[in-house]
Amino acid sequence: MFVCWCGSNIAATVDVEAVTEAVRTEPGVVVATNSQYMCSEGWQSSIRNAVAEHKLTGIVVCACSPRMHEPTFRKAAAAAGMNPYMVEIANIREQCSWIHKDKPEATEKAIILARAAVAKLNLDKPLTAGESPVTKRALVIGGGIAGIQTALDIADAGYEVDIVEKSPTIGGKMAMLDKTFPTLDCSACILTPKMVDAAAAEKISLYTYSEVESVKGFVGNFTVEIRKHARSVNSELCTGCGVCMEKCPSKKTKSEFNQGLSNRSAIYIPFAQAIPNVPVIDREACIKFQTGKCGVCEKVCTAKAVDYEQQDEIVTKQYGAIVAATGFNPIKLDNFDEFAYSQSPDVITSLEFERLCNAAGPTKGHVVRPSDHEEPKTIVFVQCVGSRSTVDCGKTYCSKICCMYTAKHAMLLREKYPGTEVYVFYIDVRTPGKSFDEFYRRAVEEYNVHYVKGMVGKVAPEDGHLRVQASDLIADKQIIIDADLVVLAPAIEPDPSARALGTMLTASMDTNDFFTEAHPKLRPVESPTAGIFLSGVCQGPKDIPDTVAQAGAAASKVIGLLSKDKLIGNPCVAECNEPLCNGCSACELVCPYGAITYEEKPVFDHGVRETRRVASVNEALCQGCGACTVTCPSGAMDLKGFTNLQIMAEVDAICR
Amino acid sequence: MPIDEKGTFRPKIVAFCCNWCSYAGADLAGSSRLNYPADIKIIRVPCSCRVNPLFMLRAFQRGADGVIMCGCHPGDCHYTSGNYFARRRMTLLFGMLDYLGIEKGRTRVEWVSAAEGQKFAGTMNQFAETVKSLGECRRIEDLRCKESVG
Amino acid sequence: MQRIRGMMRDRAAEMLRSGSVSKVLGWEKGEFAYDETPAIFTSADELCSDNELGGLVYDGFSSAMLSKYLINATKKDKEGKAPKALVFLKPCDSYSFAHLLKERKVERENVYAVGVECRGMLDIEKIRLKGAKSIKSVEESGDSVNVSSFTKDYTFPRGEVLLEKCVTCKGLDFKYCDEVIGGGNEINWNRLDRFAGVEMIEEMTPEERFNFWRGELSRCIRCNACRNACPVCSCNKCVFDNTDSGVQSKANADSFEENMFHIIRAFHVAGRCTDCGECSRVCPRNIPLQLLNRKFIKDIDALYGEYQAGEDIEQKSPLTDYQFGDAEPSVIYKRGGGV
Amino acid sequence: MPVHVDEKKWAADITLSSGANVKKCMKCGKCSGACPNYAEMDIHPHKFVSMINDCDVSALLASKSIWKCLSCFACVERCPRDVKPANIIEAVRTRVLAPQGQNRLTPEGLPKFIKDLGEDAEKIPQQLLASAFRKYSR
Amino acid sequence: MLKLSISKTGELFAELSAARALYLPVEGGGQTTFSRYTPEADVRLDVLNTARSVKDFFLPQTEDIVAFKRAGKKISIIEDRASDEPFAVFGVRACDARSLDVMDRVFLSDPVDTFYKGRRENGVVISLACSEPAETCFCGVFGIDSAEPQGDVVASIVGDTLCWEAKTPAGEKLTETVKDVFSPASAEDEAAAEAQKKTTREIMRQLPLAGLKIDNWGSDELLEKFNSPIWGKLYQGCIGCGTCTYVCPTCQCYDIQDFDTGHGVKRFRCWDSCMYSDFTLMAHGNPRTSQLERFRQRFMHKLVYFPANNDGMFSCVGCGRCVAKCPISMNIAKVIRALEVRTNG
Repeated sequence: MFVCWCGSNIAATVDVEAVTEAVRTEPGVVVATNSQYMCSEGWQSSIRNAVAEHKLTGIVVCACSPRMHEPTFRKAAAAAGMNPYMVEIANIREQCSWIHKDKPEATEKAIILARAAVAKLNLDKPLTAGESPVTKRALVIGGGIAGIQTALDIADAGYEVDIVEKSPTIGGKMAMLDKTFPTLDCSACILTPKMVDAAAAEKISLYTYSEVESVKGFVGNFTVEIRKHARSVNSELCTGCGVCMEKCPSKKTKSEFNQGLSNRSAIYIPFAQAIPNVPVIDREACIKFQTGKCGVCEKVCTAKAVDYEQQDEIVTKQYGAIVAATGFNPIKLDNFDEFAYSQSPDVITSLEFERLCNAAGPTKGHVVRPSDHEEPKTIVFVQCVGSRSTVDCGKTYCSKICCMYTAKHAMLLREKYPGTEVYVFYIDVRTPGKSFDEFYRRAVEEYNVHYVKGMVGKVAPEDGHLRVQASDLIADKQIIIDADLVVLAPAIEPDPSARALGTMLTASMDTNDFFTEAHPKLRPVESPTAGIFLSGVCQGPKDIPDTVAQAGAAASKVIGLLSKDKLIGNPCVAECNEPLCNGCSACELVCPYGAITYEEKPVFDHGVRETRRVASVNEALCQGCGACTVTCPSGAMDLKGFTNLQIMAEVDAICR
Repeated sequence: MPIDEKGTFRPKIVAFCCNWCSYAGADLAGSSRLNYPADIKIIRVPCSCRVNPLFMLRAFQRGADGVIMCGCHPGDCHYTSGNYFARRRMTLLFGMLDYLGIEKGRTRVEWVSAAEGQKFAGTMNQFAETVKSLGECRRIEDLRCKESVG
Repeated sequence: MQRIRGMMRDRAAEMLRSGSVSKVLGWEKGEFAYDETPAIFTSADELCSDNELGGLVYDGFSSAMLSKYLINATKKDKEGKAPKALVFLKPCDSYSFAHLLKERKVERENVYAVGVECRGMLDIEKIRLKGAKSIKSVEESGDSVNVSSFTKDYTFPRGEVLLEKCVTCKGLDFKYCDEVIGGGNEINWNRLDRFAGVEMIEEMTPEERFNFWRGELSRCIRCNACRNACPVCSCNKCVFDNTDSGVQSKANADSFEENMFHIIRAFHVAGRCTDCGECSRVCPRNIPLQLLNRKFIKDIDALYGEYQAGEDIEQKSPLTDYQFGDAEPSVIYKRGGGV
Repeated sequence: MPVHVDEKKWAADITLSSGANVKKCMKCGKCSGACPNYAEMDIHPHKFVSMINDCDVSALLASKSIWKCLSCFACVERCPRDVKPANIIEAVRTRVLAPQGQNRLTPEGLPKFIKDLGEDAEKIPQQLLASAFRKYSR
Repeated sequence: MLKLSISKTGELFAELSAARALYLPVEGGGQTTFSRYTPEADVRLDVLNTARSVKDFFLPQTEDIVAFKRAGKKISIIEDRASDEPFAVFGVRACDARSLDVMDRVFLSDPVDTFYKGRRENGVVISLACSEPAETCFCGVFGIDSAEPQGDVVASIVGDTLCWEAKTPAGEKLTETVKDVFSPASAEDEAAAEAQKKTTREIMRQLPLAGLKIDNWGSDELLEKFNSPIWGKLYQGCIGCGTCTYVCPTCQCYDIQDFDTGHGVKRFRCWDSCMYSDFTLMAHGNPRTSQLERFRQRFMHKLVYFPANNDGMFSCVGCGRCVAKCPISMNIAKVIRALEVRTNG
């Protein structure tokens, strides 16, 4: 029994001496002592000495939360030659000293918590962790820059990696961008080579136009079903010549890639550099699929690649690790009437603006008003549309990238069209990042962009112009600008597919559907669910440099995992007491991991030998939730480390 | 009846908390220094689905005046589905206890995430208050466990 | 009933003689008019005998359910071969049979299940409570039951001396039977809503409920008849018998244990209970145990959709299933009355 | 900034009666950007929020703006932080009206009340009277 | 013999219960069982068998024996015996009254069970003669005269009269305390009582179970009975519950268990049933692994082993409770008949 002061964290409200004395006489306790910092190296060595001196078989530590230092004390126990699972921790800091002010009261509670820990320890049995093999292949879900970079890095380390991308091409949002801040280099120029690398890499397999259907298993041993949507074009045969797209008579579908600023054919590739360069048929738009008549593409395809009969295909594969890189979308602006987004075509989002700027975009890079294709003279940028908002249609968080890309847009405009007036309405300009503030200052100082501290209250289409009413907080006045083009910087949100994926992966998510990291500071690229890693915006808003950095970090974590031959499992797994088992299958039905199977087995039950149908737990699959233990009516199923008797002993000790 | 020197009733309350959400939520309440009564003692379980109705009854047998179970929010279970099973089990158990005339206020289930230290402390304060107002548990107790002798 | 018995004897004897089954689970005549015992017949002669004791019978006192006997009756022998048994099942028994199939306590191929027509079973206790003493014979005729004793003869309306479980019969469908003898799935007696009793208790104040159940459960002598008769309570070793379970107890040493045993028993069969009513029938202290199980059934039906154990063995039972939008336990707090 | 004790209490009262949470304001100015009667005001909607936060209440009580606000609630509607500037303006307004009507604005007292306002009386928006009336006869 | 009008039994009960706890058949929950007398109690002197037998008062279902208390690492032993409060049981039928002889054989022979002895010494048994035996009764088979039970006091109801006769010193002592409510019985009363006894005995002879033959049971029959194949048939319906055991007035097996109260340990004894799979369970397993063996044990014990060790006294008194209560209507009468009929013919 070791009681920690945690400096004054515990000792200030809990009489550590009293706790030590009170538990000294508990059954099984042979040593009781206390110290300033149990977690320090010095004290850990005295734990070792105590174990050796008194031949201890178990240790109770009264200290901070087991979530903090349980591994530390287990290691110390193991180092002392004890079974590491013969350690119990009474949480007398987070759950006692920190929440209670009255010292006698807190002391009394600490004693009870310590007794409960002793009661549990008395029933502890040495446990040995099982081992499970690692499938040396990773799955990356999402083929944007995050996914591509992660896959490239994993493949570079020599492991096989698959990318599943739900759209027909990899590339993601970055492929849509024109220039990138703060260096203003061309997005496509830096992304396309990576896309090509990914396609060419021997170790990388691309599943585009595909989605994850189901995920089973656990770290090191995931089984994933991937649904390959029918492209209606045979990828093996297609040469990517593009004739089918030219000839397709259905050309009225809004181009997703161009943010609806142009149309595309029913058989299409999203953009010229798409990878793979194999078209897909949008069956909703295709005349052949809708009416049965047409078939032009089939006729013009010399490679005979068009296949109207193609069906979705389910591919089942094994992975050791899974990386979520599902990215983001700008939020829908339907609920922001004040900016007239749905009323005027000249109110656009910044992603639409990217397409307008882009030389490969619908206007070949000419920034023109979508309504009349005139060059705008006065352009207003509105920041924080839906970001940092606590009302229903917005997001509470800062979307992080808007300040910088708006500065970029303003700068590009002023550079290309020196005659324009560019206003940026901001609440705050946030530029933490290397060369970011300098970049923003250039927009103000060198490019004469009008930065106005204030918010646009109203945009009203008026005689072919946009009347922008806003406040200028510094001047303390309301200003009205007659603008030609208004560019909104919408908040970004996780891709809607993330929620379902999170459930499949059993990876936890926050209220905004961003994946939660295992630790916000110390484990930022891992999900709390073992074997699931996070890359890119699916974890939280971030720009390209951050995304690439995180992608690399996620890759290194994956590589670390895949480089192991075996994983040491959690020894706190379910266990079936065979003579008690009824073979009723209830546990099998509630096990989320499919860890329980039934087998006919000879059972020796108090003098009777019979062949019975009994449950058997796959220790590698079992994650130790305990659902089976409660479902089991006979109590045959128990959970090591949290046995029925142990929990009841704790209850008893607490209620004594 | 356990009464402190100020003459107020001090209930015994057992809280089962799942390791991943609620126990972490309790830790957060601790690190945020959010106060709740010392009458509440937490038992850590891997998942709310590990909480057997037997344990709840056991607590009452041993003299608990209230038992609360906390788990991850539905949809957030670390083990995907544990809290769904726990939810059904507890709903039915509470219905049965109520049917037997045991006061409803003595049992409770609350979903507390790792981020909800505030909610954890709030829930505990509220629950302790309810249990306190109900007084000592008489309807489901084992007299043998209450005796000072034996 | 005589006719039905004849058909049952013929069919069973035929099956035994042909070797299609090696045993027949039925009811055997007893000492009195009403004390039939479940019996296993292995020869046609035995089955058809009309000795003082012995021979297959079927009448208003064939109330004991035979389904659970199948567990032992179809156990594999030392060579690993399972005997095949013919079992007679009343409609409610067939649900329990189905549940045993579902939980793999009995394998379907080892059983030849014969459904037998049921018109509700008689309750000798009720007949006694109506004043009949020293009972010599009990004859059913139409809607009345004629009882003769050493001193006096009585006639009672059939509906008034039916077993409680039959008064609240859940229906006369047969589940998973190979054939049915007799038939008629119309209930021709005055049936009461099976949840009426539960509702009556729910409407009480918590105080009243508490007193009601204390009164009932304090009579329990822990003879385990309810548990051992229950087709669902088929654990090899019950937690209450298992010294290592932490909750073992042999007698109710405290009122807590009276509650505990029945709450946990009801909970262990929640979502599995076929509502056969054997627990109430066999209780030597007349505790209405079925009201506990039915409470769970009622709550399950209301909260998770109607579920009848034994109806469909492929269906997941409510406690091994869930929905994202399931009711929160707080629905209980919101229900009327009490804190 | 030294704050008069009474003003502190006033600010608290106004915050309470408005149901607004001025702490949530992130000073974006969208309220003032959205205000259709901005030009007529001496103190603008966003300043109401910040001045209540600073307990600078007497300036607000003396402000013309309380009689200029149209109670159109555009600022409330547009505010991304759900701060409710118009509710604050209304609360300040009733703070002015309350002592004048002592405890209750009654139909009988209305003529005198308007007369007492003198010059300002004409400038009172009809809507304001109606809403003040509603509040006070509750 | 003393007598009392039936209408005045209330006075008698009030008088009896003044100085001691008085238990008598009371209806509650649709059943009649021995309960403590209160003026409101629904006393049923007409009901033959109480749901639970008289053994409750001498061998309660659970009984604390000793307690251990832990303080730190010290354990102290506390002998906390329930005080032996004086009591009387009224309305004990002949079968139950005889069952005490069986129990005495077990608990009062060496080594004497002091708990049982204490209760025996403090309890007065007032038996009540039967006049309307049920079809399940077969006490006569064991030589019990239901019309003339044993007991410290023997009472009978003849018409509207309650007759009362002390048979033992304890009975006389008790009678002394309540003699004021009685008047002496007349010769006619005595005659009427005798007549009723005759009638009762006549009914007994006609009952369906009266013809059970017990003579070929007992110690000599041990192996023949034990090895009979009939058991294999009889046990099959048995569900292994303890109903027969617990309603039986002579079943006296108990288990000793420890209950950890959190403050210490309470050691108590409680009834056990040889029908249970965990009866006499030992570390190596159970000596009787099948229900057949357990089923046979119960009847062999009552009809063979007990008489073998107790001068031919059977440990069944023919009360018929098991006959009425067995969930599957298997019972000792059927066993006696089956083994008799089938072994002989």
